[in-house]
Amino acid sequence: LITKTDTNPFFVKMREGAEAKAKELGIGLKSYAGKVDGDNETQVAAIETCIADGAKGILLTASSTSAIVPSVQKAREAGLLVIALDTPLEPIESADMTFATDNFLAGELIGKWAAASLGDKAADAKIAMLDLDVSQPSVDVLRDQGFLQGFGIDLGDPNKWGDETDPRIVGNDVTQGNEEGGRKAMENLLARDPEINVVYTINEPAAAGAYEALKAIGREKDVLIVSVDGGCPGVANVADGVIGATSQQYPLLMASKGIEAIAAWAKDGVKPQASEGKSFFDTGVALVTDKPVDGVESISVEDGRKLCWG
Amino acid sequence: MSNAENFEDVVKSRRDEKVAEFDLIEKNVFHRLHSLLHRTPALVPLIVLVVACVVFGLINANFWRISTLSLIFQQIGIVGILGIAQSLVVLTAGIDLSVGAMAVLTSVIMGQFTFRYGLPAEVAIAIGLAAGTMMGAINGVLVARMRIPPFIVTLGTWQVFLATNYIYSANETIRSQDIEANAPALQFWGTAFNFAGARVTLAVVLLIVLVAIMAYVLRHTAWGRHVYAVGDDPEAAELAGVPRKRVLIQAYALAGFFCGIAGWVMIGRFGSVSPSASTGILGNIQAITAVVIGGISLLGGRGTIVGMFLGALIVGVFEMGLRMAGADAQWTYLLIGVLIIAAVAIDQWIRKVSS
Amino acid sequence: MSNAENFEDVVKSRRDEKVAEFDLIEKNVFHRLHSLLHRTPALVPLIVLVVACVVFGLINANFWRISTLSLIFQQIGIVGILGIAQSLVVLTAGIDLSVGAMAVLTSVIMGQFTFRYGLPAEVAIAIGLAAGTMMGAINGVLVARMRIPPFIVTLGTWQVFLATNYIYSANETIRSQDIEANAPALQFWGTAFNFAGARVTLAVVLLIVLVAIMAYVLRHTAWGRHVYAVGDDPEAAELAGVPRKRVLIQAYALAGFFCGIAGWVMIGRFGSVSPSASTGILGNIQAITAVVIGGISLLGGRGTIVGMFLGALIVGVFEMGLRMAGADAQWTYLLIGVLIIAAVAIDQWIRKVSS
Amino acid sequence: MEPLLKARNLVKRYGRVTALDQCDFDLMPGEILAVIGDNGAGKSTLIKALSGAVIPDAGTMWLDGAPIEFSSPNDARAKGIETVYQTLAMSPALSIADNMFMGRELRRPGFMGNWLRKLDHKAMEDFARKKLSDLGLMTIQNINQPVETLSGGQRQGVAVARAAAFGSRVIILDEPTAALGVKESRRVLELILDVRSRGIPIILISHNMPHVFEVADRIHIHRLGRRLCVVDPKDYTMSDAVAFMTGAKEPPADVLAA
Amino acid sequence: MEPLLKARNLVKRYGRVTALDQCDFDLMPGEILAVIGDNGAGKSTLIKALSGAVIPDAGTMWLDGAPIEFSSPNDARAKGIETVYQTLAMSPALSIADNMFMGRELRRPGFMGNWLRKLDHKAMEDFARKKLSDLGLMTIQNINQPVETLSGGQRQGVAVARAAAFGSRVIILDEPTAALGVKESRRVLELILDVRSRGIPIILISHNMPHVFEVADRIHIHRLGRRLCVVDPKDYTMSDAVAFMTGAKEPPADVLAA
Ligand SMILES: Nc1ncnc2c1ncn2[C@@H]1O[C@H](COP(=O)(O)OP(=O)(O)OP(=O)(O)O)[C@@H](O)[C@H]1O
Ligand SMILES: Nc1ncnc2c1ncn2[C@@H]1O[C@H](COP(=O)(O)OP(=O)(O)OP(=O)(O)O)[C@@H](O)[C@H]1O
Ligand SMILES: [Mg+2]
Ligand SMILES: [Mg+2]
Repeated sequence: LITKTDTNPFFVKMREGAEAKAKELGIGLKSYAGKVDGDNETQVAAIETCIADGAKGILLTASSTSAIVPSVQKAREAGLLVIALDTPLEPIESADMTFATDNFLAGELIGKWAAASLGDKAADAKIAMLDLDVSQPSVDVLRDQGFLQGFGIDLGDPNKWGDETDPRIVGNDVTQGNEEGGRKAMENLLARDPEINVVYTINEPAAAGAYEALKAIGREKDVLIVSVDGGCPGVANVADGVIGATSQQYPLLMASKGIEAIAAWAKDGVKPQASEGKSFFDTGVALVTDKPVDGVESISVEDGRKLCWG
Repeated sequence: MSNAENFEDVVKSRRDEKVAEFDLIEKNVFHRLHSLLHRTPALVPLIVLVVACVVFGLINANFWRISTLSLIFQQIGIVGILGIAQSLVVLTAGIDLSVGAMAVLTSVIMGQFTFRYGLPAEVAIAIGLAAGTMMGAINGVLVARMRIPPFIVTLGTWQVFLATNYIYSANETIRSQDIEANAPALQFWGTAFNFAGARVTLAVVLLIVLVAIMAYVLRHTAWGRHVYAVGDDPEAAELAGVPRKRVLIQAYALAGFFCGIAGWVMIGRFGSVSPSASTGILGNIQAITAVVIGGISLLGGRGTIVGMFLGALIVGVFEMGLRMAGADAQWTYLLIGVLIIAAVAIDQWIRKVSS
Repeated sequence: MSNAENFEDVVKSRRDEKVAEFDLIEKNVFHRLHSLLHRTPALVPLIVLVVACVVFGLINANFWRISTLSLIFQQIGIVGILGIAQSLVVLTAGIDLSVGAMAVLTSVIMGQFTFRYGLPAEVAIAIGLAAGTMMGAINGVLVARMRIPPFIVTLGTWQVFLATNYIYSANETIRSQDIEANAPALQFWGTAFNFAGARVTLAVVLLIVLVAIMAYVLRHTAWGRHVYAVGDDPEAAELAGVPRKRVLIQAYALAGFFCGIAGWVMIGRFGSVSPSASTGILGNIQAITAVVIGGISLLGGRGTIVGMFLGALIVGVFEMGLRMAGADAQWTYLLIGVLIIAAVAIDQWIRKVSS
Repeated sequence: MEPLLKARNLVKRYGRVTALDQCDFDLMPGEILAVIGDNGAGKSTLIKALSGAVIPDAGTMWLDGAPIEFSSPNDARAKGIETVYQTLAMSPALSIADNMFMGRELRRPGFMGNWLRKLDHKAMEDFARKKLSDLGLMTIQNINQPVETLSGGQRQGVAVARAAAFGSRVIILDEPTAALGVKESRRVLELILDVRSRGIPIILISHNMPHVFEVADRIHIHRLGRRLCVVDPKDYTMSDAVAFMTGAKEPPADVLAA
Repeated sequence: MEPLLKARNLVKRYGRVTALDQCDFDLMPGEILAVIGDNGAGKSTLIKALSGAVIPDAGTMWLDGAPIEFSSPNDARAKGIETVYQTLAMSPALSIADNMFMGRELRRPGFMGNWLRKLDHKAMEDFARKKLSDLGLMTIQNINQPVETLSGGQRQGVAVARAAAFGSRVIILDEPTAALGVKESRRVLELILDVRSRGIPIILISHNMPHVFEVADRIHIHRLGRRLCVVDPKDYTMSDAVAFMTGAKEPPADVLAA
């Protein structure tokens, strides 16, 4: 199992899910992770190690979806089953199979929800975009652009955030996906425009940080924060009203599906099948909120709590 | 050639002559400023700072609002305290790459001891501070007794502490709401009060007090002088009777203690306890940046804590100013790089002209 | 007391006496080994390396397969070349935090000039190398002429180059397939051939050749000696007639050139051109780690390129060995942290005993 | 009479170089003992061993008849042995006063000193200024100047002043007048005689024969890493001493070291 | 006769300290000019200005009648002025041979040297060994020893050997014998006379009056940052010189500097 990093709880839970499943099936599992977001080099080295070590298959959440492809090809040539988890490779058929959530869709859901919650006020909303990193790794771009699409904002180049010209966007800032960065980025954007009333965040820790910044100036009640991930602390924050809505994803499911697929491949050479109508196996995404709006499907916090990870 | 024997007799009778005084005539205001700067080099970053504030204030009038300035102080709170820790180590001609990791790990220890083991928050805080001190002492012992270069020691312990932090915490965040309800002492330094119309947190007060205390300790106590001597020329210091190893270990341990305090302050600032705080990875570079912009020499023995504090402020002002001026994240990143160099270049230039 | 005038006459007649020879009697094998190590300190990392290989081989038999070893060489290719660049700078008592950023930016320049502007790949490569040299020269000019500390200069340019890289490339990756089809020269160093039953890439050969060339240059040319002298004591070097500034600028520029080569090699290794390659962020620490484990003093003037090469190998072996032993990521980081310290501790210990 | 400081069979090797080769040493109470020898004979290494700055590979030392083992210069200082090293051992960026009191700073009296451990900068500066004036180092214009801005001779003067002010059992001076002017050298010689009159013995390493013969009670002649002989300046001329030390003449058997 | 090296009204300030205060200087062709003065009088600063190591705040210098402005020691070296600084200016970690040839290394003849720019280590080592033997520095056992492992005197010997070997117009020696033994000092004096006999003038700073009076043709007496007077050693005694230099006696009007 090769994850992007192992400092993000999302991937930690993914690893725990994989370990549990592997134990159940009696499979040997070694896990590797990049050092920082976007760390392609360490992942390449990890794939090479797997090949050298005679592994049967690789579960990979690619840091750089296209840069990793040559290494993946090498692994497949060496007879390993390569399954992309969470993030599809580019092109998607570079991996034997992809178990993924659609990060763009996840962003779109919260975007739509936010727009619908605001109703008429959406036309003159003031939006803060709290992204991941200046290097703009692919999740970062997909979630960000998905949100804007859902909110109804022209994307400019969909492969890049920060090039939008819509005046409703106050600005983008980076958070490293944690509370620390979330707070500082929020403060910076508030200094630029204290009237911000919608906050997109890359994940729930960043959202929690942004909330602290708003609380410090007493505006936590009148700002809408949306996020992606659906980890248990995040869902609890939705319950507490810290976050308005979050798109929940299912790393445990991805990991255990992946392990099962590799077990099957090792046993009798069967490759897994894609979801109907898609080029990958969609493990799904669901909007968690206690304030459902018309036209956007969502599940309640109660349900979200049952499905959450971490 | 009888004078060969007694030429020294001339000087055998003591005459205490007056030494010529060569007082400079300080020609004009400009000249006076120069000689002032030369005598108090810590003023140079101060001037850079003032100029930066004026410029940013002209670009965006909001910059000069008292709330913006208070925000800058809050943002540099943690870097400032890590900078104190880093200054101590850098003054001994060392470098501490592990400061950020120690801070994050102590904050996790404080959180986990309260929530996992159910200890009172005050006890957990004490344990966290002790843990920080111990981690620092480990660095110190490796540097002083095993004679491993500080860069290597702290490069290694940085990775060790950071990995321990992730493994021990199982990457779990303790939520702000839970802490607020069950262990408000952890968030103590986040308490805000009103000051001159702006909300200021206790963390800001703490930072200023700590800077003042350490400035006193380094300038006015024997231990402080020993820290400088060890950094200046370790061999000479040892020959002159400074217990080099002991001073080194104490300096690193004290740095660890300050990292512990930084860990506590982090909880106050972010509300939650998060093992993946970016301070763990970036804290060291940020602290070193503050230290070097503040005029402390990485070769040891030269510079002041107050300089470091100004260095941290300069970075804080630049970041905030650029964001407010509307630069986007990538451009801000680029411009801060340029400004760091420019700030030090101006500093060097002023020193050269004035000398 | 007439002797006062002529006591020096005794030594006026020259007598060339033989100096007593105090050759050590080398007592036994152990003793001989020690004195050998003392004379050739570069052997110490070699021994650490061999021991590490044996241990990892015992843990996992696959480790000793020739293909695994060739893999290690491939994996350290980029760090090794960045390490050469870093060594040059560190020998002048500097530090270059921007090496990784320069490498990534040059690789992006090579890619974009080929694909965006449609230049022949060879021309784009030449432009990339020139750009790397120029970036290095900028560092050098700031350090030598503006007298800004190298740490600050390269901290600033690191951010500047990295941000430039993101902005210029618009975060776009150029895909491996496209490069293979249209500009295979970019992937030149990724070309593999068979050697003793394992596939080895040209990048490995390049690394070894570059290490050999630079070892020669530093040891056997006047310029190399000047680099050491400037790092050892800049003031003395200048008084002794070394053009300090020129040597500094050249060293930084050459380091930039090597970063350009590293950028080219990166394209060969990863197939694609990716502006978000983590070398941009981690390359500097990795290169510094190799340099310091390899025994080059961060204070300048002491150490060898071959030592750096062994340092890079040690890290490569540890990482591969731990991964193959099945340690998970955080445990791997933790153990590498411990091993970095241990490797240098052993080194120090051997040197101490033998002296 | 028992020697105050005694050493037997000291050995110190640096790689292939043997700096001390079974060297013996004796310092009698209250005497000025000069140590002379060629460059590289091992004089500095000898006194470094005596002052704890170098740990000899072999050999034994006694202070007042009791065997001693120093593991750092601080051990020797704690026993009252104060040394001016050839390299001076000063912190270049620190002030003259800081350097003089390094390791034995004065604290303010009362609360500030006892509780806040505040240094008494003023007292230290006054003391330092007085000691330097005694040595005739009047050209130093500012006692808070960093030592690195002093001329070579001024620096040496500060080091000598420090040792003379604090030594209580033995004072060791490694070429204390090498960089000093005529007037300043004279002051140092006076100081040496003055210290002896306080009953404190002195070890003086010097290449200046007239000075050595002027003040020394006995002369230890060092050659090729060992004590060649000890002579009385009243019995031998400078020419003899120089001849022994350079190997031009064999010393007579009665002064030859065992 | 025109002075070979001439300076007028040199001024150099360090903060509040005035190291050179309107100082004049003249060096005649082929002479040995001694510069004497108290510690801190400004002698080192003066010769640093003459050798390009310090850029004076004011004043003019001429070499062979042509005005010169040095911006680095290299400029001075290019004009044939070679200097031994009081701090010696050596790279501690490099070998003796490396240090001697620093900045003017010898290359191998033929392809290796011209094209691969390979140094001729052997030739340099042999040359260095020979020069050191000439100075009687026989206790140096290994020419590849790093300079930091040499004794103080050995180090000074290496620096003097370097200047003597390469100086072509003027050789400046700042206290070249301060740390040297009797034998080694004697060799340096011989060397100085030897250099003069080659027609190269020498500036010698020294606190050793007998040496100064033995070799100097003229003596420049420096006091409080300026040239007090220039005397002929044949006309004045050492006592006179010391008296002038310390201010005990006023020099007569005919030798007083303008
Ligand atoms: N740290 C060291 N490493 C290697 N060799 C050394 C070291 N220190 C001294 N030596 C060698 O030991 C010998 C004795 O040196 P020492 O400094 O004791 O001489 P000295 O008698 O004091 O000479 P001087 O009069 O020139 O000061 C010399 O040959 C010197 O090269
Ligand atoms: N870099 C510096 N910064 C400040 N003051 C300095 C500096 N260099 C020298 N001085 C001061 O200038 C004056 C002259 O110093 P200089 O070294 O020229 O004296 P000198 O005559 O060579 O003495 P000595 O005989 O002791 O070598 C001294 O008072 C010294 O303190
Ligand atoms: Mg000596
Ligand atoms: Mg001088």
